[in-house]
Amino acid sequence: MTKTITDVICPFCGTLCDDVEVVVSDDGKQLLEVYNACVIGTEKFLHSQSKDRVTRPRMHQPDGSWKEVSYDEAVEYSAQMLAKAKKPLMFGWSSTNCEAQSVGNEIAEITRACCDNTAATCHGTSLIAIQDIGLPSCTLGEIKNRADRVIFWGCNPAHAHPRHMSRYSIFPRGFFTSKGQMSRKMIVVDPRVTDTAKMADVHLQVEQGKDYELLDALRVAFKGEWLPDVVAGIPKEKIREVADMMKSGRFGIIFFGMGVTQSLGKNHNIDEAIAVTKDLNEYTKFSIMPMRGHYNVTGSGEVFGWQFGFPYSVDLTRGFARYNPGDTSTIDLLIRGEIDAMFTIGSDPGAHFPISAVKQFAHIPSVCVDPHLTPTTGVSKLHVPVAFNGVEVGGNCYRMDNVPIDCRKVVEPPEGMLTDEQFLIKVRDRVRQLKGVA
Amino acid sequence: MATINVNLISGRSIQQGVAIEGGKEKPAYRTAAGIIELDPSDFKKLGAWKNTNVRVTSDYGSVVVKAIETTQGPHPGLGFIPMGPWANAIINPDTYSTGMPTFKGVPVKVDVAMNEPILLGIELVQKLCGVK
Amino acid sequence: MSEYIIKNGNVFDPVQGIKGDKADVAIKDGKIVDKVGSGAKVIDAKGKTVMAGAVEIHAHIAGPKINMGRIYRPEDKLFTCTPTKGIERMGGGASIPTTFKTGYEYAKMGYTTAMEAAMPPLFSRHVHEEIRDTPIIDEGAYPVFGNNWFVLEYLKNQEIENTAAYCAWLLRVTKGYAIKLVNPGGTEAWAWGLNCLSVNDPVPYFDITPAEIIKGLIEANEYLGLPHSMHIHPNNLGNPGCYETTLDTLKLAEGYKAKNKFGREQVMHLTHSQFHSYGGTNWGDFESKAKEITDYVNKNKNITIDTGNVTLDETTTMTADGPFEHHLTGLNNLKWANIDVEVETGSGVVPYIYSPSISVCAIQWAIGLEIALMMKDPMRCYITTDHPNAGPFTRYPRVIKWLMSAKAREAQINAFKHKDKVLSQSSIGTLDREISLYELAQMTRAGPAKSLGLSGMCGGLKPGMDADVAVYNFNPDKPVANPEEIEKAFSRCAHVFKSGVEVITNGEIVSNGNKRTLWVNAKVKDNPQVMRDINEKFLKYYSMTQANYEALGHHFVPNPYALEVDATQV
Amino acid sequence: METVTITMKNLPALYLEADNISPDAFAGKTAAQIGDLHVYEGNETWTLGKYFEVSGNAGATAADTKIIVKGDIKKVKYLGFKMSAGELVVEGSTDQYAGGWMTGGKMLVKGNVDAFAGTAMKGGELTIEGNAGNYLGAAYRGDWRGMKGGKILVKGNAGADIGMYMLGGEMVINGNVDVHVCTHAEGGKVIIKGNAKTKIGGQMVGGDIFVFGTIDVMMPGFKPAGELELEVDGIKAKFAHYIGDTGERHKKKKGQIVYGNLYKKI
Repeated sequence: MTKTITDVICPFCGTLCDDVEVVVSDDGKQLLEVYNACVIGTEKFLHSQSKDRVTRPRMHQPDGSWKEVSYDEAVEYSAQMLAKAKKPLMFGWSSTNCEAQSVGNEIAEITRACCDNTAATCHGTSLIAIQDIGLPSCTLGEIKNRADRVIFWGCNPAHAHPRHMSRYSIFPRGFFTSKGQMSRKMIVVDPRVTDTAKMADVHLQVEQGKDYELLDALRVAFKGEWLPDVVAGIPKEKIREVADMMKSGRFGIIFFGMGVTQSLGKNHNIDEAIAVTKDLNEYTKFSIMPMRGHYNVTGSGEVFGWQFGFPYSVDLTRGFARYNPGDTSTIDLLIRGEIDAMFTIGSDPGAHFPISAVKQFAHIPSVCVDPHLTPTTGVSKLHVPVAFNGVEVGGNCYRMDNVPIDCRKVVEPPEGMLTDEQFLIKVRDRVRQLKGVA
Repeated sequence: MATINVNLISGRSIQQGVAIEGGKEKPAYRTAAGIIELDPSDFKKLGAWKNTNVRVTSDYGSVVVKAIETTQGPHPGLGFIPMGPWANAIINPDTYSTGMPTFKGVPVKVDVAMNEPILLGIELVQKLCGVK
Repeated sequence: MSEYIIKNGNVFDPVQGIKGDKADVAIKDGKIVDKVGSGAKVIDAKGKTVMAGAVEIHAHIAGPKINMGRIYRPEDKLFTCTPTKGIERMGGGASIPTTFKTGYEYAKMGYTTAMEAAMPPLFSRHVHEEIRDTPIIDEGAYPVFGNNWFVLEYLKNQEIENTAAYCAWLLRVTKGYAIKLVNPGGTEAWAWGLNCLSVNDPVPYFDITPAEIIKGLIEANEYLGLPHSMHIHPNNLGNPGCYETTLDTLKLAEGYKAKNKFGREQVMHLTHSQFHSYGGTNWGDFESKAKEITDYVNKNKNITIDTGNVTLDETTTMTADGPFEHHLTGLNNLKWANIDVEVETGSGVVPYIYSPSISVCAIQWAIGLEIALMMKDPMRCYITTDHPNAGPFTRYPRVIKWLMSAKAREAQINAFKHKDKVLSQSSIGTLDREISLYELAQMTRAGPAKSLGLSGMCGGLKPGMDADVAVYNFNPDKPVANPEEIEKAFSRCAHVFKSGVEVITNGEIVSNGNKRTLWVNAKVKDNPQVMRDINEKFLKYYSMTQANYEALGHHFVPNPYALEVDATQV
Repeated sequence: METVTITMKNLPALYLEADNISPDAFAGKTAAQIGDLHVYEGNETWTLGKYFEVSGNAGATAADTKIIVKGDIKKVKYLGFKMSAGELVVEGSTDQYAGGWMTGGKMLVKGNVDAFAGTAMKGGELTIEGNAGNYLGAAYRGDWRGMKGGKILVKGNAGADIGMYMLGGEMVINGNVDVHVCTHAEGGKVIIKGNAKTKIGGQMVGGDIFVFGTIDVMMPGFKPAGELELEVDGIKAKFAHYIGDTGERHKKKKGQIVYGNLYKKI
């Protein structure tokens, strides 16, 4: 006898699909089948069941071997490391729930740490741009119900957010979009002919790293001003045609991704894209939205926001919150050698940071809290495996459009395993003792 | 066999997405992300068959990956390595004081390295960091 | 719980009609009591002012647009962040403080209850997470209804019972407190880049007018008999000449009478009326219509208002009135955030600088004060800054100074660059009224508590009420030599008790209190049609499932306090 | 004018935040009192004397105080933070925020500076004999009020994002600059004696940029507006004039639209 759990939230990407169905054994210990999720989400649920999973903390030995330790020993090492460090960095938070993030922030406050989330290497530059000129945006349901112009700029949902187009942006039939994809014009801007680009009505194959110029050219075209013959590899006639196509819509949306946030221009690419959106609101209704990667990177930004006032790259070392990417941002802190202890949770910097940054934390005291084996656990002194968020423990998360959704627990974690929040609470209480605070 | 210069970008692919959830210690991760996608025209310039091991070198490092023909082309002169340790061994870490490394738009050199092994993800990072 | 007795203070309590007489206030088990045992801790309030904890009826302090403001304004925190201090968490932010600073600042000024003025239902989990992380003060949140598709469709056919059933359902699943309207119809129009600037502009597609929405929601509110009345931010906010739209809106309440068990008498609360009392045809001949608005409200007893005083600061405007924020960014060209919310509402955020050297800002300052000074009944006019729209709530002591001292007003008027324009476009210069401490207690305690249907619980010092008490270093028997003394005294309390717990001593946080989340649990007859409509909308038009929308567990609202309403017999 | 010389004696393990090393903080203090001022290494607070040898007393006011900083101060941040008067001479290279938020006085760095030098500067003179990093004379994150006044001279090269949101004042770069010059600028003057890369003047609504060397790629928003003879920083030359960023929204003065100006030597 098995039971089916409905309305399950998929803890992979910022699309945060909440219509997944999971079949579990009736003792609730085994996850058997997954429906409605994309191939990545399905893998995420099923891999949580793998037999070779590490279920107890492990200390890295000098000879490269691992020694199993108890959670209490892991708590002690983590607390001592954080309490002793001059400038500890608590990084990650994007694959854990907001409850755990809150406890983490308390620890950071007590130990006067730097804290940052994975926006550092995905949409950090978007946040800088938003701070410069704002963000006219909307929820994903608005796009489903109204959008007749959909632009994907430097993002490839076919690969990175597999169900995005079917749930929200291209195919769904909404209140004012009863013809579904027929009622929408799809524009893709990408230097490659991506699988997303292949579906588009218009594909602008921009020269890599020239998005800023192309976006500026669009704004010039809106105003009917002079343009050079070719901008970023696109002839001016084409630019004017696309500009008119955007203006002529009733409700438009620009989705953007790593293609613009990580290329030359960085925050200014987003800045200009937001300016394009702002301009278009003089003629019609337009919105813009970052395609957030980790399923709860947005939530981490929100929690940092209401507790410290800044969305990421927060430096608490002076006892109060400070923020300035370039100074307080993880990559710069690491590469500049400003950090003397690294606590990683809900992220894999080992795989996704430039190697010069990874080398820095590979040689200082380090803890990695992660259910998986990763390059980060591979170079950390202590690996603390925990229950899978969104599978073995619930908790609140924020979708890419900032909509909060409470994740569901579908199966029990292996006997005796702690969740992120439970482990962090133990560390927090020990750190309080070590620092002698109430 | 020649050396070619391409502009490197890194990013998500669905195979890489599946592989990281399937386990980064597994060979499947290397198969998904230990690759560089090149345009057919660049294969000609390189004078190599599809699916040969190549060494990709930038100002910031060097790594061996498998060269495969792009499925999201044509993009002559552009190379794509999925996000992961292989790409990050050679991308430009300069953040221009924005906190964001330059993951996309790194000039790299590609040579055939037929007999050089492609390391597993965790191995690669441990080796580059000098950690056992 | 420990016992306290606050001795020999000058007590001001409109609930009991105490006007500054020396009296003792006894506290036991979280309540005000007649007397306590000899073991009670004695607080000497000799030469001090004692009032109930203040009640904030309208502020934007928790939720998506506030956090957008925090996130996109690092410059609002530059060099202003405060360190951890004992049990006090670190804080930051001038116009949009972090949640911790928000709770502490309210408490330090003697506030113990505050209402978040606009909760987008889809974001209720976010709002409640921030409320949970705001220490000390009791909080509730008003979900917005004025642009909600269910409401528009039901009211198009005057289906009051269905509207009421839907409102009850939404209040329950979002743990909301009251029915809030923001630019009714206008924000839905904004989804197409349009607006509704009068109560008769039809809403695109839905073919209904703001007037019909407003009347319908007053009726639904009274059908249910909710603690608070329909709470409205009318159409056409902030434009020269908007006072006419405001009067048209107020007239819609005519003939309606409050039906509820909470002692509430009004059927409409007009919020931040300063922004709705503008005359003139452009920013050049911009003038005050505070007299026209207050004359009407003085005559019509079924309406309450709050002021929305401009404090002349750099601040961050934020409202569910999406089209207004777009209009504003066009005026000052500063960064603009917009959040349209599917099926329900929208909102916008733009920084704004109320500069004393700009005549319009100075006139706005005058209008806010005129309204408070022209309202005859302080029980129906409450002090707000529509935080953070007209200024941060941390400026209340300054607003109180201006209201209590004509001398302070005169000093400010003389400091304006365009003094003559202020005097010619408003009548602030002719008003010599000075608000008394008793009237202040009405405008910040008894009044808002009554309007919210909380008069039995807070806003007064009657035995049996919650022991929310504020003690100010202000001696009513001594003449005020310098108005600055008023601002200083009301900035930091000598003592504050929240539900019987001492949370402030000499202006410092001594406890994080026992904060509660106030919400309204309204029961109606089973209504299968409305439940079917809800299921259908979630299947077709929402981007999340109904089951996940309704999930709002204990971890969001750890300490709830429900006001029970039974409309099953209607 | 009194001179205080401070010399690094104990290097910090990480980085040092020394926002107290400015004529304003030193004013009216003896060498001993200066040694007691706070500096911060990570989350630890120490005295300036722990790291620096202090000799000489400060003047009564910032205006008559001169500070000379010696030794290896590559890992010291916030030198000259918010300084309003007096002199600060840095004999070597220093880290981020050199002269940040300064409003007056003279600051001279004989080596290089890292990012955020002269952030939101209001007045005074900041001279850098080596190279400057990114965000030189730029606004703080999120703020639309950048450099308002004063003068910055860089004898070497400068990094990316110089003069972002610039409102006034003058910046002279003798060498080359990286991408993004004067983004969102509304005023002020930037003179680049060397070469500029791409994305120069993006979203500019006012102010002047002069480039004596090359520009890799012009922004599409800058349209040609003829040629003219000009004397810039004492040098007479012929310039091609471009106005922009035409994509951006522009203010009007007396009915005339105000644009940013980009002058390129030909």
